[in-house]
Amino acid sequence: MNITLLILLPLLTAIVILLMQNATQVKWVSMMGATLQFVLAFVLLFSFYKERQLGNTSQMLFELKYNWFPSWNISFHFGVDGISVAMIMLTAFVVIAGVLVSWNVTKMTKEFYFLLILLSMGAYGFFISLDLFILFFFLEIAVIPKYLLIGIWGSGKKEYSANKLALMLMGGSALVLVGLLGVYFSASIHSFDLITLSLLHIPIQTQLICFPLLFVGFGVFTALFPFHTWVPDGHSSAPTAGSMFLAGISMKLGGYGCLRVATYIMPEGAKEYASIIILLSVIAILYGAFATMMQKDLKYINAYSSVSHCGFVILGIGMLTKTSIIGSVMQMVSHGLMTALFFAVIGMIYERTHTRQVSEMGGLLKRMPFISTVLFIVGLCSLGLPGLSGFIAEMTIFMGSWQHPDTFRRVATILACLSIVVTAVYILRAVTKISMGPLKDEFKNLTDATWNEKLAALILIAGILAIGVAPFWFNDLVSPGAEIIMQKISPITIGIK
Amino acid sequence: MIETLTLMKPELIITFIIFLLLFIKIGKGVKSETMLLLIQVLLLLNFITGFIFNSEGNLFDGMYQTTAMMALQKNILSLGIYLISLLFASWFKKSEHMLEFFILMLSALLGMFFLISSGNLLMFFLALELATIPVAAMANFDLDKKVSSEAAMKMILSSAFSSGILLFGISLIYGATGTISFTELPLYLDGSPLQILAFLFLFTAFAFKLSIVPFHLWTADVYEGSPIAVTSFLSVISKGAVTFIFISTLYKVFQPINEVWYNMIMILSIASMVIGNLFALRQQNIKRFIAFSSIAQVGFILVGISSNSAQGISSVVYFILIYIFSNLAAFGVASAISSQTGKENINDYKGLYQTNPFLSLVLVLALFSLAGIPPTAGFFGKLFLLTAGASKGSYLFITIAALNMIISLYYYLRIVRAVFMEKNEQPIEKIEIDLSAKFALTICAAGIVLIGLLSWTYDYIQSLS
Amino acid sequence: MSGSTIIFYLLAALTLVSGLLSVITRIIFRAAIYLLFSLIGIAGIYFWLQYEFIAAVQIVVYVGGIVVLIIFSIFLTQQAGELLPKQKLGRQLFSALAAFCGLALVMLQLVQHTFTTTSNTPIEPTVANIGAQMLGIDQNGFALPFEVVSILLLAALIGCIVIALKSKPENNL
Amino acid sequence: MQPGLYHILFISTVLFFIGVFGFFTRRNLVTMLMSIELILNSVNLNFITFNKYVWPNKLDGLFFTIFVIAIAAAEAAVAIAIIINLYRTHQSIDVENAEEMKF
Amino acid sequence: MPNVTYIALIPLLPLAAFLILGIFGRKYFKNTSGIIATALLLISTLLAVYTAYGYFFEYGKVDGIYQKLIPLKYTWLQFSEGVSIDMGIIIDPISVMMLVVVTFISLMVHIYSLGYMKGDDRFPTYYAFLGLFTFSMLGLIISSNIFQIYIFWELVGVSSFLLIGYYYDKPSAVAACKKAFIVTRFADVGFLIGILILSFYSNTLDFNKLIERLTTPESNELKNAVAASFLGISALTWGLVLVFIGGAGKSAMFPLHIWLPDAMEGPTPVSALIHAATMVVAGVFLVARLFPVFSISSPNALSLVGYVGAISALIAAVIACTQTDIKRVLAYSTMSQIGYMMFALGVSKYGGEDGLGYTASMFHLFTHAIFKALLFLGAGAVIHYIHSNEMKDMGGLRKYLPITHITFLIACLAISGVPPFAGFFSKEEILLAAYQNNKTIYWVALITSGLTSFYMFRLYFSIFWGRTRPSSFKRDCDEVKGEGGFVMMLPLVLLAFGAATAGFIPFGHFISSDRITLENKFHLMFSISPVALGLTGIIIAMWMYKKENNKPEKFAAMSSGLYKAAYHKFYIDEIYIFITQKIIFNLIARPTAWFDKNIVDGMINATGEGTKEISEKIKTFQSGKIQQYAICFLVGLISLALLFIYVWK
Repeated sequence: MNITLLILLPLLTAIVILLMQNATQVKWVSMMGATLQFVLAFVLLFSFYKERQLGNTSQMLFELKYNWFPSWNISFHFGVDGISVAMIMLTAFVVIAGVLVSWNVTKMTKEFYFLLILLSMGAYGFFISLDLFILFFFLEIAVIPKYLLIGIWGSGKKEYSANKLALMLMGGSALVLVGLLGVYFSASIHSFDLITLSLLHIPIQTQLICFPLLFVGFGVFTALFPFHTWVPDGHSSAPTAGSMFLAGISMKLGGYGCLRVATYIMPEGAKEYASIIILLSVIAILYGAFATMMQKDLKYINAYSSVSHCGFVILGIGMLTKTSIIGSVMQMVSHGLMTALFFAVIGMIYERTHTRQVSEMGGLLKRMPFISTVLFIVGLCSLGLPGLSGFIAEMTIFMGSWQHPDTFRRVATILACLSIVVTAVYILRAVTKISMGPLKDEFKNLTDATWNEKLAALILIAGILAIGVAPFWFNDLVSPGAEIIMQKISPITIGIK
Repeated sequence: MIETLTLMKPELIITFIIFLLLFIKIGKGVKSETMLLLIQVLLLLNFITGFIFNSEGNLFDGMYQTTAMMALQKNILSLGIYLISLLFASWFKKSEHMLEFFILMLSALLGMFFLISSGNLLMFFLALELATIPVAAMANFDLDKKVSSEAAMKMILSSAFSSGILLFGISLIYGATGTISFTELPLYLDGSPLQILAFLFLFTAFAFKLSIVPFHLWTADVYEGSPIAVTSFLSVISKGAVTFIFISTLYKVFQPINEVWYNMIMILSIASMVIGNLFALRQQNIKRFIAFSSIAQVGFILVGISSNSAQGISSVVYFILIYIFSNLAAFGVASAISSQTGKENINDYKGLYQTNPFLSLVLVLALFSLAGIPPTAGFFGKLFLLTAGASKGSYLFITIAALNMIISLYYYLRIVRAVFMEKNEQPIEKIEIDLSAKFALTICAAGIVLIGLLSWTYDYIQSLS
Repeated sequence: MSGSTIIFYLLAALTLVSGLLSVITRIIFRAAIYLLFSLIGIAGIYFWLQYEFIAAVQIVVYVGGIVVLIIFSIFLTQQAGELLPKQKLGRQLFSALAAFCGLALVMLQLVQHTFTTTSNTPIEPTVANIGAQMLGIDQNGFALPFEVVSILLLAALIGCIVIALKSKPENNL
Repeated sequence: MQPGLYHILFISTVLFFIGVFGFFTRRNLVTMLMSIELILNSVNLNFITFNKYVWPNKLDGLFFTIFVIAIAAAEAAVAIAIIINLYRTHQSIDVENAEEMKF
Repeated sequence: MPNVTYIALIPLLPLAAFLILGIFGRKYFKNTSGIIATALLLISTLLAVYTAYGYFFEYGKVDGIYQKLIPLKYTWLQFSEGVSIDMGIIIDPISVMMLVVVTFISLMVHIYSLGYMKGDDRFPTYYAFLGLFTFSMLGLIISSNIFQIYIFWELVGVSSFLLIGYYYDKPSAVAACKKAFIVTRFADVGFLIGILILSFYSNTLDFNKLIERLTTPESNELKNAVAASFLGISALTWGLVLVFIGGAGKSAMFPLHIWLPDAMEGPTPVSALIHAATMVVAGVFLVARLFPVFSISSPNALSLVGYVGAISALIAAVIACTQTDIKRVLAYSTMSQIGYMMFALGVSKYGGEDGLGYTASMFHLFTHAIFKALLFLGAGAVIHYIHSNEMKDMGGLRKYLPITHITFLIACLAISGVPPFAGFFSKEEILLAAYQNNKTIYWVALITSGLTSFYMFRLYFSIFWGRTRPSSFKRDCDEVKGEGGFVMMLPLVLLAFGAATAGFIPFGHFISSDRITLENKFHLMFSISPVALGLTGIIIAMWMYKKENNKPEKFAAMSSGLYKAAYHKFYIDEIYIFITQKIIFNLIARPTAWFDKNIVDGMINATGEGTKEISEKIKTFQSGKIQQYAICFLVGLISLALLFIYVWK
């Protein structure tokens, strides 16, 4: 299949949205666009499997290359491997759910959906790019819609949050840019092409400079400690779909970048800085978890827990074993689905109760069994219940991390393991407080989820269960991609069993 | 003779237009709308003829030289002038000295053409003055406004001062090398202290015209006080022209001492970005704001220039092309608003999107382009500048440049925030925009979106440099 | 010490002293006159250097043109005899310091530099030579700059007319 | 001692910085203009000197001087026009009164 | 070996019940959900019994050894070469035994709940949760992979959480379910890390391979695992101890037992199923599953198991003597009995007669499941009748609840170890094993045994004898139809039958540490002392509680310190609260949040503010004075000149 469709389709949808006259039309057009994206993602998945089954073992499938800026050696080079397919699936899931839960947006509907779809385009483009320039291009495309989504449709101190988010993310991408330029000029062929670069040897001095630049740059996107502070503010101020996209998709851009760009093309750098990465990620995991315990606002809870969960992504990458890398991809997808669902539920609750303070809620299970059940599911997924995706991802990361006999990594793994207790504590506190206990008087007349909300939740739950119950297909999908990354790393990684 | 005509075609056409306007002025009695239309058509023709009958060569013993690249640069400036004639139509129509204004502007343009084509220091100096003195007069064209005359005064005095310094530098160079020809100069440059000193004196003139920190101080005041058309002329056309000659002078004439100027440019580039950004942060007046932001932009241009390679030239030219569209779009919107409401304060822009979606979108597009956000062309422009600059391998320099993009993003977003997010009790009412202005804004918007995505524009420039 | 040397030093003294006085005197009219003397001194140096043509141009354009223009503008804008406002002492000191540093720097470089004199045959700066080159378009011709300057003067003229000759004095403020 | 290149260069440089000093300290716009004229004249002197003593084979310096004089005239004219206009709007040609725009 | 893949149906049927009732129950099966779930479970039970029959009597034994059969195995998640989570079924004596126990008890509870939960709002949800639990528990039992067991381990945890919190509008229930989940979760982290350690050294997650590799003395895996050490303890021991911590959490061993008494907030049938008969013995099961490794490769870890078990048994028994909530008494009794099972394992050795403890532990697990379920269901009948859990609201109920009374009595006798009831036989074996191997534990066990019969009969007499308290139940209970009808009584009777007769099963014949048949030997002389002690306990209880009197108060006053401490559960809850609230919450979480808000975020904000501040500071450069601009110009020029001429050549 032609994977540029993944970019063209959202683009087309966005253009059509601009031409629409009223809000209803806009909604349906975006719904249709999102559905088509969803279908397309599945088509991609199945054709990917088919290709692989037919014995196509090339690193990237469906490769396409058009020259763009030949003088800089920049080209539209697209292609997917299992990791990208996984991320594309995630995006498609989150997009359709995001469109569904935003059904009630009344303020500037057209612009809202336009930005949502634009954001999805950025994400798809990012995940299929094999040219680092294009990748960077799409990375930045995805930033400004977020700014506007938060700033216009957000709540609370939205302007502050929007600014903070945009500036920190742009700061991250500035570092990425410098790193990319360093790589571009240090390789023997000046190229942005990922595949070309992966075949070249990048001098170690460059790696030592550029790896941290790239890793921290992408790390800002994925809430690397201590650059995570945009996460709580950004998420809490964003409108529901905004938070979903932010946490579900855009934080994953960073993780994907750390893995696919930083680690893949600069394995020596990765190895050199592994301890620091692990340290930071463990700090993020525990620190995020403990900070979550103190939060009172639901969105803050989820945002801080995202910091903690995304720490696992980084941990998995930092551990540099095949299993841990697979785990980290799984964690990205899992966290994307889960946190999107969590934000969707928070949005639903907020729309009804008009509060996000956990302490002001109680007993919602009685009036909103569906929403509360979803809340339970998402909470359980977050705390890593088997059968849901979070468990699979975390366990894979732990198993992968543990493969190092080195004590430092062992200790890091154990500390990371401990976070699942803390997670259980804050998730249960929040979930039980909200949905259990006596029903408050002011909530006597609340209604349960509407069709669109139910559909959105069910789609995301389906994704969570698909990974949680049957992880093997996912593992098979991601594993060859991780294998290739490992082949680049393993010759120089010492001490991995 | 024919050769002279074709080689000097751009200058001759401009001269022709100047004299045509002069005769019309003497004849008098034409309505200003018709007049403006005529001028716009003439400028469009000028722009179009820039594409045809281009040839390369030297005239007057190398005093005048032209290449395809120079023709392109001139054409970029012609395009800018054409857009200016469209964008500020309402201001022109109100002004009673429209013809004089255009005569002056075209003289300045002629000066810039000669500047680009100059082949020795004398031509360079004269062209620079021709490109400056009329602009100072133009800055005073809001005759009744105090700020306008203040701006004109600041401009003429400081540029005279800078010319003095420039001339002193030229005289030293002349004394040390015995030549003023660009082709001979590199043969005699050996980097002796006196030459470096002379070069610095010369360099500061460029720095002054380009508003490079610390020679930038006049910029903001002049931009703020001048009529908006002049401000945009200064910030786009002048800056573009001077950048073009600056880069070719550095690369060709001062190539023997490139280590000196590389370091110098690095320092000044960082200074310009930082200071420009820091000042832009706190500006309320939109013109003044753009002035400081353009200082920061110059810092970026310097990054590209520092690369000392063909990529450097093409990325700079490409950036200027994009910069013309972006900055003119921003000025166009600002002018549309200020000419109808007199509001130039950023706070007045609050809630603009509710009443003027078209203007807001163009403005935001322009700001995004200036900030370097994809998919606008500014992204590519800035990125290529940085890429060109990075070829020297100075990570610190590039990192500082890249981080400065964040500060600049902050203040560009401030306007975006005002336009889209903040509430206003009395937003600016619906503004009627001239058809021509609307057309020009649309062209700008299209340019902002397309130039980046259509990669052949860059490749074309690259093929010339 | 020959007579020409004495004349030179006299001219130098005239130029510098009146130049200095022109920037420090507090009576504006005197400043203009000192400027005039200084310019004449420079013209004298041109004569001394045997560049008669340029000396003549100097006297005609500067003394006959620019200084008159300046005096004219002084009459327009200033009540004669009024003392010029004094600049702050700090500014004066700092300016003097900066100027002196610049002077020292430039002089140091000039003195340390050995100018390599050309050995080619000199061209006499006669009026005929100058005129031929001024309008020549081939080697050593300066026709193009001449044209450029003419356009510049035209533009300056138009600019001056528009700015200085305001048509609606009632809007004056 | 026969006066030569360095003597005249000294004169011109000193004159240049006298002009610069004047430009820095004079508050009256017309006197500032006069300082500019001093600066330009010092440059002219430079050109002529170099032409005479160092590069007599061509007349580049001399022509430079001629053109600088022309430019100086044009510049002065425009500057004076502007100053006069400023005087009309501000009722003063003190530079300290024309600093409405700052920061 | 015949095709026994149908075993997969045993857990899947309850899962089906969960899914059907969970998704459609509220809409379509409002009233019939109980029947559906029970019917599905009945099939499971029959299949389980059929399997047990087939395994024990037909194909299980080859050459005198019961085989570990793996009829089904799918790779579920491949981590690396050789290390994968497999979803499989292992069939060996203990799993078959557990299959029977779990399905049977669960079936009883299902039937019982038809009456007990009748009319409840969330009837379908209740059965759905029961289905989920049964599925998870069965999955846990038949796990062939240590990670698989962890998965189901977590799932039983969550179903327990859901069922404890079933009455979700009761704040105490909410608190209890949270507590149960978090405490067991904490222990599970230990389990998880233990798995990581074991899997790393054995390079497999498969039980069979793991046990084989870690028990073969010449294998490299074992050598590595023993050689690597941390804090002077070998990695293998660490791994096993951590795994045991997981088991201890689930099995409510001291000091991780605090969740169990609170878990009684759930519906009583749930307590019977989960917190008495099945889930809480998962820890014992886990240790039994890994018993060869414990026993052969790390006796230290095993003795830790023994001591923890013994301490838990004693402490729980002491606390049970002082509690007044009948379900809490039963909860502590459960803890105490599990302690028995645990230390029975701890004192056992691998193979032959020395492995008696293992057999005894499993035997006790089996009998305990029956009589403890019976006790809970009986207590449930009482509570159902009285609508209270407190002993002081009860008394003299034997007249009102005759069947319950009889069955309860049987259960009490069983737990007290009075022959010939089931508990007698299993406890006897445990004591014997302890006597043979570890005298300390033996004495502790003996005392506990006396205490057990005391508190059980204290309970029994308080409920069924003494003065009736009409005020407490006449008011709203007299209209309730007696003992809850057939559906509630049938399980009681069946279980009572089991409690009375299960002891005669020759358990060693089926289950032993090395899976070779063990001949049952009965030591009459040895059993005198525990039985005597038990009877003494009964008599004291009768003396104190049969008639209403003030002896208990006196007695309590006499031993005030101990009594008070025991009544307050030895303040363990308070210690936990101190640690969680004061230390973790106030000393870690709060400072973390503060740090984040003020330092990390503050730094980011300060960058922004600082930039603004600087921009405000330097604004004077742009003074509007053109002369100043020119000075800057010149100064800039001069500095650049100095820099490039003299400094940076």
